[in-house]
Amino acid sequence: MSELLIKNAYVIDPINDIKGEIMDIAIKDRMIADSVSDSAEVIDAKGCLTLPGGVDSHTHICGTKVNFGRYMSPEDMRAGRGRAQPHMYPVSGYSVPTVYANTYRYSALGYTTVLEGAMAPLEARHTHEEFFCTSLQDTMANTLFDGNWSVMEAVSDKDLKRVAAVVGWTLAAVKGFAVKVTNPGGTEMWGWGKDVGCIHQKIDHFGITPAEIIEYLIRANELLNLPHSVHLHCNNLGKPGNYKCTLETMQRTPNLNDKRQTLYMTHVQFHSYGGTKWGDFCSKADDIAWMLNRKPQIAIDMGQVMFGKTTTMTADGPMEFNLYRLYNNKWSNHDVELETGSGIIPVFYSRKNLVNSVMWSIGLELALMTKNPWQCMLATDNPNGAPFVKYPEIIALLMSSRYRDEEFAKIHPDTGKRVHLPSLDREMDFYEIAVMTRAAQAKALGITDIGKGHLGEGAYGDVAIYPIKNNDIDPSRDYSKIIEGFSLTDYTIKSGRVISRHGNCLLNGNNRTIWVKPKISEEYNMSNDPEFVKKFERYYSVSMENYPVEEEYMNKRNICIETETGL
Amino acid sequence: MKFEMITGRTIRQGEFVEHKHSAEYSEETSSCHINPVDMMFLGIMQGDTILLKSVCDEVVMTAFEDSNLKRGSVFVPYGPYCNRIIPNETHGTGMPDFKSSVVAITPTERKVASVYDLFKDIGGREL
Amino acid sequence: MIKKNVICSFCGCLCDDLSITIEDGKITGVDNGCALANAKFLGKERLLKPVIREGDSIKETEYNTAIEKAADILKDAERPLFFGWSGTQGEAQAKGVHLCMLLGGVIDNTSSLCHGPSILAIQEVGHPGCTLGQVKNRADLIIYWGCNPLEGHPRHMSRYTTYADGFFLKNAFRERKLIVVDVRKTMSSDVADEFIQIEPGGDYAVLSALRAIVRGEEKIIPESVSGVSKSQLKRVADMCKEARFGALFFGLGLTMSKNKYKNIRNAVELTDELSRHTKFTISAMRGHWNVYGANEVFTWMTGYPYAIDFARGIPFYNPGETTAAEILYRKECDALMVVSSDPAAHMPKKCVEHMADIPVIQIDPHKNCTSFFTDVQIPVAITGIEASGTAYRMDGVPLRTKKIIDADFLTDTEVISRIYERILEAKADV
Amino acid sequence: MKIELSIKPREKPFIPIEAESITPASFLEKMTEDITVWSGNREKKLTEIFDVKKSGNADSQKDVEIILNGDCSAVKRVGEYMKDGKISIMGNIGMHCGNFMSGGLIEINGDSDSWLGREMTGGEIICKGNTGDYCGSGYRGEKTGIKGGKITIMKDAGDYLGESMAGGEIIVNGSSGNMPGSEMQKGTITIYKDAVLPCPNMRGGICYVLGEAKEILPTFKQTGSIYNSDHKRELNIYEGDYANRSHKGKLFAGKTNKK
Repeated sequence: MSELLIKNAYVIDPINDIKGEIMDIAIKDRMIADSVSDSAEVIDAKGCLTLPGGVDSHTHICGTKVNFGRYMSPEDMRAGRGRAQPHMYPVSGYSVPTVYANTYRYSALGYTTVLEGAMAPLEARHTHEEFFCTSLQDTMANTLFDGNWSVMEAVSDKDLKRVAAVVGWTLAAVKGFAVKVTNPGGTEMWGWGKDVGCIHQKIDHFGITPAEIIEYLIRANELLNLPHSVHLHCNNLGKPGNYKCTLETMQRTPNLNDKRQTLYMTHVQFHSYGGTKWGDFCSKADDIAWMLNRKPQIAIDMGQVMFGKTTTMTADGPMEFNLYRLYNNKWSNHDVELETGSGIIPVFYSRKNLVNSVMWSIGLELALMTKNPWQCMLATDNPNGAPFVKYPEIIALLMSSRYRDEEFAKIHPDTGKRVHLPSLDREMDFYEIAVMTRAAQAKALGITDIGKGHLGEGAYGDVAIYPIKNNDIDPSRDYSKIIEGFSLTDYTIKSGRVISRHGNCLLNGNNRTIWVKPKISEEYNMSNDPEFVKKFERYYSVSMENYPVEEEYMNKRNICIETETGL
Repeated sequence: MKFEMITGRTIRQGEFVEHKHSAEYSEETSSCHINPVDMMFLGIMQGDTILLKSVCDEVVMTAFEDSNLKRGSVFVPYGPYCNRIIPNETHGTGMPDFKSSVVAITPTERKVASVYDLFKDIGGREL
Repeated sequence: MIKKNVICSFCGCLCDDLSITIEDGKITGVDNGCALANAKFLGKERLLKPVIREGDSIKETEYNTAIEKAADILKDAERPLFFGWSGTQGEAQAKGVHLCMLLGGVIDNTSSLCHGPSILAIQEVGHPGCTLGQVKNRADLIIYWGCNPLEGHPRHMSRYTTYADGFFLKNAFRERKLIVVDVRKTMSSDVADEFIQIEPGGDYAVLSALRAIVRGEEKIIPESVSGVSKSQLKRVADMCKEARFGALFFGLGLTMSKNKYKNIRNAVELTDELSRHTKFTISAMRGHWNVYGANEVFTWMTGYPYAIDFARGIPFYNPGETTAAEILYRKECDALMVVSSDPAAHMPKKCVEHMADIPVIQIDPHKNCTSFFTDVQIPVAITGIEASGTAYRMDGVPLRTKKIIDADFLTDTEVISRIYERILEAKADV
Repeated sequence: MKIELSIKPREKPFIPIEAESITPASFLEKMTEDITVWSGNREKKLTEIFDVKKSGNADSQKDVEIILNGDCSAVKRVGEYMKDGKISIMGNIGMHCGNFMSGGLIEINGDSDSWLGREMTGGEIICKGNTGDYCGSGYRGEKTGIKGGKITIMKDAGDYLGESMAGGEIIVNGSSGNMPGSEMQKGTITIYKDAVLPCPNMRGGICYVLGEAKEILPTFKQTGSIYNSDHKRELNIYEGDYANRSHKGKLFAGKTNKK
C-alpha cells in the first residue's frame, strides 16, 4: 500500500468549502485519507497553492477528428517538438499535439481529468485507443447524438422512452460518458450540404426541429439518470446575431435536476454574437450572462479565444465550411453516417483583426459577468479558441483588470465600441479560479461522487501544487507570476502518485476511462428491437455485432458508472 | 518501340500476393498487356516473350493482348518484374514513377526469369 | 462451425460480413467474400518456424533465438529503417513506433508507396470526406478516378457505392450515376455511365479544367484537354453540380502517375469548389487492410502519418527524404526491419539492392521476395484469422478484427514487444 | 576568421550527417571542440567527421568564412538559419542547405541536393552545378515557401522549384523539372531554358520560362506577347491560374504547346 503525505499546503477545495487553509493532505492507496503512517512519503508544499487536480470539462484531445487535425498539419507538429526524456516519449505539435504532448502538458498545468468533447459512436474505438496513450489523465468521452437517425425518428414519434433507450444502448455500446449534441439537426442537414438556421427550422426528411431534439435529449438524459447533463454546442456557431438563438435555447431549458445543471452549454463565447454581419458584429455577452444568472439550471464554459495560431475542429461540419470560405486555408470534413459530422481548419486569431478582438473580449466578459463561478468553466474548447496551454494566461486575465487593460490596448482600436470588457473591473480570486478550473467542472460532470474534483476523504488523490504563495503575490499587479505559476506545477499528483514534477513526467500514470452504463430493462434493450436491428444492418456500413467497443479497449482500472433508469 | 508503362493491381495478382513463390504469381506479374495494334507493329503474338528496357535495366515478360489500352501504353501487374525496370527517382515525393515510366519493347527469344532469378543477381539468396 | 460477421483483413474495405466455416480448427469455407478474401482465408502456404540465415544456409530456430538475433542487429544500428506495417494490427504498429523511438531509427509504412502523395496533398489543402455509409445512403453520383475498384477493392461498389442500398434512394442502382476516369478501360469503366479516358499524365490538366469550368471560366478552356473533349468536361461538370450528393473516390492512378500529390491536391480543390454548389466528398481508395491504421497510429504517437525520422530523438518528417524508397536507394540505413510487407517485390531494383548489403529482419507469416534478403524471419499469427487486433477502414472507421481459429504463433505485437524488451535489457547492461 | 572543413573518410559513408551547426554563428560563438553534428542517431564531435583548420579572428558573423572540402553530398542542413557571413562549398552538398537562411552568402561549386534554401527569407545562394527538387520551396503543409533572398542555379533544377513561393527571386540558368512555381503567390522565378507544366495553381507572382514551356495548363489565359529586351526574345504572356479563385499570376513563356 502506497502512502503519501503533503505537508504544509495552502489548500483551496471548493467542494468541501475550504477557501484557503494551511493543512496536510494524506493519501493512502490512491485515495485521500484521514491519516497515513509514519512511513509515508512526504512532500513539503511549503505553503504553496494546492488544489484538487484540474478537470477540463471540454477539450478535444483524442479521436478521429483530433487525429485528422494532426495528420493534415505537419507545420503545426514542428511548432512543438521535444526530445525524449528518461520517462517521456518525444513530442510534437502545438495546437494539435501528439497524445504524449497532450498528456505531459496537461500534467504540467496540474490537470488530472479531461473530457474529450466529441466522440462519434461509430468511431469510438479510435478515441479509446488514444485514451489508452493519454496515460497521465483520467478520461471520458462526450458521445455525439446530434444527427442520430434513431434518436431523430423517435423524436419524430414523440417517443421519449425510445429516445432514452437508443441513447442508453449507444452510450453503453461505445463506452461513452455523456450526451453531446453539436449543432443539433445541422449535421444531418450538412449531409446535403445545408445547415439549420435556428432551433425551430425543420430538418429535411425527419421533419423535426433542433429544439425538439434538444428537449427530448434533455428529458431522456434525466430518464437515464446520467451523471452529466446534456452537453450542447448550440446551433449557429460563429454567426453574427446568433445570440438570439442561444438565448432562446437557454430560455427553453427546464430545471430538472437538483444535483447539477440540466444543460451544459459549451464554448458559449462562439454563441454570444450580436450584429447581422461581420461589419456590425458585436458582443452580446451581457444578454447571455443576464440569462445565465437567472437560470441556475444552466452551466457554460467560456470557449475563450486567445491570439495566435490554432486549429479549429468540431462536429459542426457546416460551420467549418463557412470558416473555410472565410479563411481560404485548408479544410477537412468528415461526415459520419447516421450519426454526426465534423470539420477541421487551421486558423490564426489576430490582435489586429476586429472580429478576433471582439471574440477575445466576449469570452472574458462571459466569465466576468457570470455572478456564480460554478456556472462558468474556464476552457478554450481546446484547441478551437486556443490550445489549452493558454489557460494560465486566461487565469491571469480573469484575476487582473490591469492585465486586461494592457492587453486591450494592443488589440484592434475599434473593439471598444463593440464590447463591454473595459467597463468590467471584477478581479477573480484563487477560490473562484479553483471553482472554474476543477470544482465546477467536476460538479457539472457529476463525478464528485466518484471522487473527482475535490480533496475530501475517499476522493482520488489528485492534487496540484502550484509555486504560488498567496501572501507573497498580488495577482492584479503580479499577473506575470500568476501565468508562470499556473503554467508549471511543482507537483501534479494523480491517484496518489506524482505524475509530473516541474514538468518531468512519469511514463505511466495508471489512467482510467470513466464511462456510463444505464441499466435498461430487456423491454427497452435496443439489441432486441427488430426495427432498430433491421435498420442498423441495412444502413450502417458495419454490422451491429462489430459496432460495440470491446472490453479490450478499456484498461483494467476503468470506472463504469451504472445508472438506475426509468426504463 | 517506346511505351509508357503503367503498373497496377489485378485480381489475380492480389490472390497470389501472399504466395509469391508460386508459378501463378510469377506468371501474372510477368505479363505485359499491350494494345493489339502495337503488338502487330512489334510483330508478336499473345504469349510471346518480349524484352522491356528502361533507363535503368531490362526484364523479359510475356506479351498479353489487351484492347483496353490506348496505343502507346502498356500495363503490367504490380510485382518484382515491373519493379526491375522502374527507376528509383521519386521527384522528392517518396513515390517512384510506378505509373509513368518509359520502356522500350522488343521481341526476344529469352525466357521469363523465375522470381528468384530476378533477385539472385542483386544479392538475394534462396530460402 | 460457422462464424458470422467476420472482418476481412485483405483490403481497405474491411468488409465485416463474411461467414467463415471452420472444421477441425481449419477454415474450409468463405461466404460473402470476394476472390481476394477467399485466397486470404483459404491460403495454406506459410512459414512454420522462425528462420535464421547462417552463411549461405538458412535454418529453422525457436522464437527466442530469432528474437535475440533481431535485437542484436537493431541495437547497434546507426540508422535502422522500420518499414511495412500496413498488414498488421494497430497494437503492433504502436509497439513498432516505440521501438523506433527507442533506437533512433526511421519508421515508414507502405503508404509512402501508395497514398503517401494523397497525404501530402491533404496536408496542403485538407480533405472533405465522409464515412462510406454516408456515400451508400446518400450519394447519387459516384466518381472513380484512377482506380479500378472491381479488381482492387472487389466489393467496394456492392457494399458502399453503386450497387449498395441507400436510405435516401429508392432504387439506388438506377438512381446513381457512375463516372469512371482512367487512362485505360477496365472492368470498372465498363459499367460506368460516363467513361473519361485521359492520356497518361493528363489528370492534373483535366482537374484544373474542371475547376475552371465549375467556377464559370469555361471560355478559356480549349476544345480538348489531355485527350478529353471540352464537351465531355462540361457535361461532367454539370453532372457534378446537379448531383445531390457526389462522392469522388481516387486511387493510385493519381498518386503514382506524373505530378503525384499535385493531382490529389487538384482533386481536393475541385471537391472544395463543388461543395459551394452541392454536397461533394472525396476519399482515397486505401489498399492494404490496415494501412490507414498505420497512418492513424503513427500520427497520434509521433504527429506524422508516415516517414518519420527519430535519429535526433525528435520526430522529423519529410517525405522524399525520410521515405523508405529514398533511404534505401541512397543507402542511408544500416539495418532494415520489415513488418507485414514485401518491399523487395514492390520497390524499384535500386532500392532492393541495398537490402543485400545490410542485415534484414522480417516479421511476416509468409515467405515473399523480401525473404531472399532476410537474415531473420519470424512468422506470426495472421491478424483477422489467428489473432485479434484493431484495424482502420479506408474511411477511418476503426474495427476490431477477430481471432477465429487457434494457432501456435506469436502475434506481431508479442514479437515486437519481446524485441523491445530485449533491447532495453541490452541497453541497461551497458 | 576562416574555417576550412575537410570531410574524413567514413566507415558507412552513406549515413547522412546532419550539420546545422555549420554556420558562421557557431564558429563565432563556440569552441570548435564543442561543435557537434549528428551521424544517424549518434551525436559526434565535428572534428570526428571533419578535419578543421581555423585561422584568423572575427568580431561578427560577417567576418566568418567557412569552406567545405570533399564530397559533402551526404551532409545535410549546412547553413541552416544562417544570418551573415559566407559558406563556400567546394564540391557537392546534401539536402536542406541554407534552410531558413536570412542573410549572408552560400556558394556551392558542385551540385546541391533537394530543398536548397527552403523557407529562406534573405541572403543569397549561388549553386554552380545542378540542384535537386524543391529548391526554394516551403515545408510540407505550410502555406508559404521562400519569402525573400535570392537563389541562383547555374545549371538545372529539379521538380517543384519554388513551390508556394511568397517572395524573393530564383534564377535557373538551365532548365527546371516539373511544375516550377506551383502555388506561387509572390516573387519572381526566371528559368533560362525549358520547364514542364509551369506555375500550376499560381495565385500571384511572376515566372519567366525563356526556353520552351512544355504543357502550359489549359487554365492559363494568353493575353498577348511581348519582346523582352533583357532576354532578347519574344515571349507569350499568360495570366493564371484560372483554376484558382485568385489568379493574378503572370507567366511569360517562350515557344509553347498548350495542351
